[in-house]
Amino acid sequence: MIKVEFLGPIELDSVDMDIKSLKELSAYMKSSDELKDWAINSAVAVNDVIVTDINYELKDGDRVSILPPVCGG
Amino acid sequence: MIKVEFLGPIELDSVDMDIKSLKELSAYMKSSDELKDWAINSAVAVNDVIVTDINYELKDGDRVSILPPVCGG
Amino acid sequence: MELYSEPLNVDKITSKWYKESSNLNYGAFITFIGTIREEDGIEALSFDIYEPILKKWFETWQEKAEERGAIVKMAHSIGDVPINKSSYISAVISPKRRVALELIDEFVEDFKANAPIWKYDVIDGKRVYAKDRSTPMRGAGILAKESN
Amino acid sequence: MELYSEPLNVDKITSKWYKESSNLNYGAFITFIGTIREEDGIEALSFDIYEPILKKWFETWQEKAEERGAIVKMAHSIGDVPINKSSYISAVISPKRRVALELIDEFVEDFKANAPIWKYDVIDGKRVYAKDRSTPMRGAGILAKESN
Repeated sequence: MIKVEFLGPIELDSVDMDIKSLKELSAYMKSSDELKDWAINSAVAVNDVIVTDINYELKDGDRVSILPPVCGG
Repeated sequence: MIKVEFLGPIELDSVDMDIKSLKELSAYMKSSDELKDWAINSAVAVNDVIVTDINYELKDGDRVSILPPVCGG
Repeated sequence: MELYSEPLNVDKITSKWYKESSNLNYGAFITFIGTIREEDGIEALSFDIYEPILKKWFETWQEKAEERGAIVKMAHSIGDVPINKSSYISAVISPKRRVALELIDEFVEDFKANAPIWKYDVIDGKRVYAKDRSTPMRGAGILAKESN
Repeated sequence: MELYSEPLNVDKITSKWYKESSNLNYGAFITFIGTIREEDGIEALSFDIYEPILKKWFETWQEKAEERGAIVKMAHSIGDVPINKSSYISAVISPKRRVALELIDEFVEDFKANAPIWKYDVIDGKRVYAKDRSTPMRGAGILAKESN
């Protein structure tokens, strides 16, 4: 299982998903009315490391974070 | 008369000189063993305004300042 | 890196960092202080922080600074910060002036673009995500790409 | 512009300026603090200042800052400043981050190159002009040129 958590302004609880890759997560988010816009402008971290390759393969127990646009300061 | 004052590390008292131009001051400083090196690296102000034109004409009562290399901070 | 669940005590934090810089015999100390401005009828700004990634981001900057002989510092508030109070301070401690001036610019700009912090306007007690002032992080949009 | 015939009280000066920035509802406040480093066996640095030209130099910078919606601040010591004490603080208060970051760099660099201040190492109680670290001001050498 993969745990997916939505950070900051995305008002959704984290979910456990039975997926093997970021591609599958992408397909899931693009098909969700609540999430498709966030897919466009969010970054992704796996186990707290930013990932920039959509072909990244997930391992059982990985934790994926969805990071929407930021504005610290 | 023109008052010429030497600032910072130039250890000379100010002098009153009967000169009409910066050119005359230049000739004076270049001929002085104590001042010729300062002529090369110093800036000049007349009545506290930096002057960059050697053809500048002086008026009676002007005050000329010789400003050697700086290092504030 | 210091996170506070209240507005920052600017005098206390900068004084502590300055003491550190002079004890280290470093000649240049620069601070950048961000203060909440009164505008658009807000009563406060509010911040969410994702600490694990912020910590890694900051560690990367500590290493970059160290390569140039300098030290970086950062403090930020979590939650509400009312107008005219400070939410963010960063600093560079360096032996040299040039390194300090260049590093503070790069550090603050990268903070704005990539630190995992989300900002909300607080209006009538409600938090509204400051979407228009926010920046997609490095790597954003990866999940919207067509896979190959 | 503030000149002191003693080392600068960093906490007091920066705290006063910061208060001013937050009262003005300005969002960005940057300070650059210069501290005397222990090196080459010096016990202090010492400074001469020619105040009339420094004042004009500073006024020009106030105008430049104002054109960009910002405010500049400066404090400097006259006379001896022992190691690990501060001799120089400058600051920019600005509504905007970018203006503040750019202005502090230009302001500090131009200060180094053109503010009429002379520095001396103090070694065994004697002042030695820091010639090698000093910079000829804008327009330097005019008196050595061949006139036409």
